[in-house]
Amino acid sequence: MSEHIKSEHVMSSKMYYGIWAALMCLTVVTAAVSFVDLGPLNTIVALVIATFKALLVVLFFMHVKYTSEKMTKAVIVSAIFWLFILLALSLADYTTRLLS
Amino acid sequence: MATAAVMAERETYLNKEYGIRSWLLTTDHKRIALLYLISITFFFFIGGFFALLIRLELLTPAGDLVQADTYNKLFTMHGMVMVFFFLIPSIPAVLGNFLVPLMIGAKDLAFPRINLLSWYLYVIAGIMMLHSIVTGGVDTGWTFYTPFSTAFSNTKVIEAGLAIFVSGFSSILTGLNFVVTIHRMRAPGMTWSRLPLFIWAHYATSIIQLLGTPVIAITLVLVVFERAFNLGIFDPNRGGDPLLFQHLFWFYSHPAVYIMILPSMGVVTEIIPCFTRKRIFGYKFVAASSIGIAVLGFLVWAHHMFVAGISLYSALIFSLLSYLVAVPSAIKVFNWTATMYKGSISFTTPMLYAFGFIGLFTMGGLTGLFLAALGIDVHVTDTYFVIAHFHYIMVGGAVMGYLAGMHFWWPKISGRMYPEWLGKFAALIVFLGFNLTFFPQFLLGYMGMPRRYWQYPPEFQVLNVLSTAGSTILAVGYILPMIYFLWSMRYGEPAPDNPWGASGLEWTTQSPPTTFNFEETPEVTWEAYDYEHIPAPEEVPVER
Amino acid sequence: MFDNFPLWPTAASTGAGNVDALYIFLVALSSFMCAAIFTMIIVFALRYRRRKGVEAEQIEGSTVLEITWSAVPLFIFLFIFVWGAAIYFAERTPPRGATEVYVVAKQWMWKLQHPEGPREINELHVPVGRDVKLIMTSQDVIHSFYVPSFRIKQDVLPGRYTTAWFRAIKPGTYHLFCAEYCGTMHSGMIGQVVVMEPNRYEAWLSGGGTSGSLAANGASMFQQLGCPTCHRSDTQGRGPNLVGVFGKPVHLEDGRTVIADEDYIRESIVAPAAKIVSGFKPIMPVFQGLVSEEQLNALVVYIKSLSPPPSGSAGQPSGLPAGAELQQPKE
Amino acid sequence: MSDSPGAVETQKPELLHHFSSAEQQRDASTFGMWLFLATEIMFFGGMFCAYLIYRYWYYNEFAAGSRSINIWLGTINTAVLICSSLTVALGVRAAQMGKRKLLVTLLLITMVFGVAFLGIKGVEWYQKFEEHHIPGNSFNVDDIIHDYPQIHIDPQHEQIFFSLYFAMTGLHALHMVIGLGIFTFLTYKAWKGVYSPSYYTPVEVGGLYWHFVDIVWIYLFPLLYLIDRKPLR
Repeated sequence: MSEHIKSEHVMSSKMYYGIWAALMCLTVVTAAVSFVDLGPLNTIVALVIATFKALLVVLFFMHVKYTSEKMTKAVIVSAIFWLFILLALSLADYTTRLLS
Repeated sequence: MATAAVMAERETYLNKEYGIRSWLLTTDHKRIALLYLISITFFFFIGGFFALLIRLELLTPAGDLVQADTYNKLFTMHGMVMVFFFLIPSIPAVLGNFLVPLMIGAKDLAFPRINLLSWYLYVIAGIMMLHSIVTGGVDTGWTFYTPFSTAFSNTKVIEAGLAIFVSGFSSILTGLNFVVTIHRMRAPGMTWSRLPLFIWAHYATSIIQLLGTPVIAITLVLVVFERAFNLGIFDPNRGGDPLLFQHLFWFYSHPAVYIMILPSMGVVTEIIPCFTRKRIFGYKFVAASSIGIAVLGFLVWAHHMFVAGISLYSALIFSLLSYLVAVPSAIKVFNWTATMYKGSISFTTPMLYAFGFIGLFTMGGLTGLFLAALGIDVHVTDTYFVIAHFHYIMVGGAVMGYLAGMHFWWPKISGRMYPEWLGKFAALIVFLGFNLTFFPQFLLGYMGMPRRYWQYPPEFQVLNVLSTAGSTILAVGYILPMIYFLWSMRYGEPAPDNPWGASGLEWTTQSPPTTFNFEETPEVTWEAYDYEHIPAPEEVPVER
Repeated sequence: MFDNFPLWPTAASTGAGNVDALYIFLVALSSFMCAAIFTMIIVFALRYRRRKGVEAEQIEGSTVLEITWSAVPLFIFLFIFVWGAAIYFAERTPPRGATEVYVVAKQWMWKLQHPEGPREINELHVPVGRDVKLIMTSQDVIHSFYVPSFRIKQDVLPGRYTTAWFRAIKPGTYHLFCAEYCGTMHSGMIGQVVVMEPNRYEAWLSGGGTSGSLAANGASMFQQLGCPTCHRSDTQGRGPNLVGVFGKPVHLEDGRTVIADEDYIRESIVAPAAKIVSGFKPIMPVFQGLVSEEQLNALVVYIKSLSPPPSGSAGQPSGLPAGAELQQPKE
Repeated sequence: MSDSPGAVETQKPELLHHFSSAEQQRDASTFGMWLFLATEIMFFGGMFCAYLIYRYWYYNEFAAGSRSINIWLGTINTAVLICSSLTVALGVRAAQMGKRKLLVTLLLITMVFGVAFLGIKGVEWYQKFEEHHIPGNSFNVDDIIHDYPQIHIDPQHEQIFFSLYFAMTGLHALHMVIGLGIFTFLTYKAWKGVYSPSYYTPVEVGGLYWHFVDIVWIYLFPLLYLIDRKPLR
């Protein structure tokens, strides 16, 4: 069970405040950008910002960046992969219905 | 077996504490397994009772035994009870619960209290289901297809949906417990490549439970919302799409078949090496095929929808992917067969069930090829061909595996031996009864008899009579083991610690085990299925 | 050749033989696989049964064997896939010029209407040798149109059309089943398909109490509902001119282009504002609930009849002058 | 924190019998929570799938429905949740360092943010209630149709948007309520001094759950509130 030893990383509170500030800024940015007409890019920008925010939360607030535990990352990746399966294969039906 | 006297005095998980509280508040995985055993057996006989009524109704072409509405409720509740309250918890929650910690050399599952919680959730769900049955039943089919379930049925859809929602949580928590336990609680030396394949199968099963079950949970929540608040998410008359419901439903319900069959495969993979006295042929491939089935099983769901109105192109994709998932199943069958080559084979009850499993699963799997072939699926889907196919997998496969496992580990669970000749007799009855019940249904299906028919054209009668006759034989075959298992608990010969001369850590501890499973944490230094170094039982009867 | 085989539904359509051929192939393949595996198991079980003094021989496994018995089945599976897909493709692609029969399913009844006019309930008469395309919709829940002898099955959904087609090759009376569970009398939602020689079919047609062709019924509905007030056959209407619209691309107000197929016309009647034709206002009333499924079918057929059959260059060029609208049934 | 595995443990009360070390127990708990969060992703995933498909079909209705939701309340709520995530993260840090009072304070502040979120959510829902935008028998979107004469809005399709809006925000709010329950328990235990630098797993695991609920909202916010806010042509 030696694989289970890990040191707990205590992050500095400055780091937490920094992440928090970034998240707040991104929230304002995403709300503001939605009022600008970028065509189909609006959705993409909104989702990219959301994903970036989620990454900040996962990596820092949830300590994934500092964990020595490989399984955590594996769990996250597989959950996202399965979600992708659900969305992609469902859409495979919906996007091709009009073709036939 | 001269150890009987010694056995009687040993402290075991069964006699450590007495009283109802010591059972209802236990966190011992072995006691929880027994709680599950009792509850799923109860539901198995309820579901079986519905099945017999269905078969009796179909004895004649006319709808003469029960009313049409009653018949519709019978097949609906047969499906719901058997799928969600028997098959899905069957092997994982009973044998898995009992054996996963024992096999990996742990004292318990990682989260014993969550384990107990999952049993209570199951019981709550079961009570809700029973309540919905006695207060009127459900008539949507276990598939809950919209808009019938949301806007047309006037039965207890909401309550049954919520019951399945709650039972889903029970299933998720069991899977979660297994994954964490297998990752974190293995005894020293129990590396991934030394794990029994039963554990690999349960690991794969748990992945499906974790990632599939929440999808049906949310789908049923949306159905309940739609019905309760008059929404239109899945109702085409209100802008919704019934096919979306079907996509979400089958995203879970197709992999759910693998929740039922994978643990059975795991059981059979333990039994065959034991009674051939051999290492399993191709350990790595059998292990990998379990994971392969779990992953590929998620990519094929829409093959239930080839005539439902999905696009031609997605039907092609899903048909192709369906064939991929057949490959790992084939690998398993070939490896089991190859394991027997140059073995030293004995014909015990568990082995007979394992033979039965391979035969019936092979037939179930091969008929799956018919259904994945688009052109044939159009003709046979929603007919008795499908009924026969999935009963070959779910009853011929999963239930045979479950019975095989119950017989194999019963000495460990109860500390008693069952009467071997009765066991063999029952195995034979089950096999014959099963084939007589379900094989005629393949023929009925290709002839065109649709499923869920209360009455049918007279030319289908002969085959239906055969099927009904088979079902009564099958019922006897299922009642027999229950009787002699109960009998053996009191009168059976005390079981030695390792009656079969089997490998695996569970056989190194006493029968039945103590509460903490092992005197001290075992240290594993040997590979799985190390039968070269384990004497067969006649030579050394008890200790390893 | 299987007509007298009691475990086999009659093969009464052009597609049935193809399905049966693949079925026979799969039965043969499965029987062979079962026989091979079961024989091996039985032979091993007997040959290597436990005997005193004979030890099992430990074998690790064999990667070559594993790869073989993964790859070989995979290739066989791919072959089956291609074969099955080819049949499906043919089943899903109605030939041009097929006779179009409209089917409305409801709990628990099939209502069918021929283009020549006759309506039938739970019965469908068709002549031998004619391509028949079924255009189906449901009034309530999901049903499924299943004729075992034709080897066709197609779910029938509320709110949209699904299609199936067949060409009968053998006179006789065949089962029509509902194959998707639809409530109490699901098993009573059965009927028959009567395949007749062409001359007898003509006799049947002329004998039946015909109430005018589907298109004619549609035309009178069109008048009754007051549609021509806006959908004029010139360019002055408040709604698009419907002549020649069917099967053509339609430019919508929101910039999209859709093909004016049955579903589009249907939607334009029941929910007109969903796809507004470019240049028109969403002023058409909603007809949902005001017209029955049968009336809707008649209207769709009528509007289709305003377009020449798909035989080449008869339609208007797509770059029309602004006057000669190629506009939509966005009434 | 560096007990060698297999060594005889001095049995601490918080170490359950079946674990061989505190390390193992801690790892099991966090791993278990991550697995649970994976199931939660799929749970919300089912709704995201429905959302995606109907948004693709009924874009006009989704856009108009989105515009009718109060973006200020949504943005403020996003900020509130982010602040609560910060206090949770700082709380875990306080637990790691054994600062009991700080931990209790931060947990309480988190709960205040959580309640504030639900309160604002309630205000938002109440507005929708007054506008008859709650799906069901009294559903009425004539006001939205009136506001956007230039695009076509089908009331039934609009109802699907609002059905999904309420299902998604409602189930998210339910997760918040459960989170508040967990945090009440954690606060009580922290106040009793149960957690120490060598045992604070429950705080960490509860924190993971809270952050996850925050992440769900991070996606719900653009998907429900920001579909189409650009000026109409």
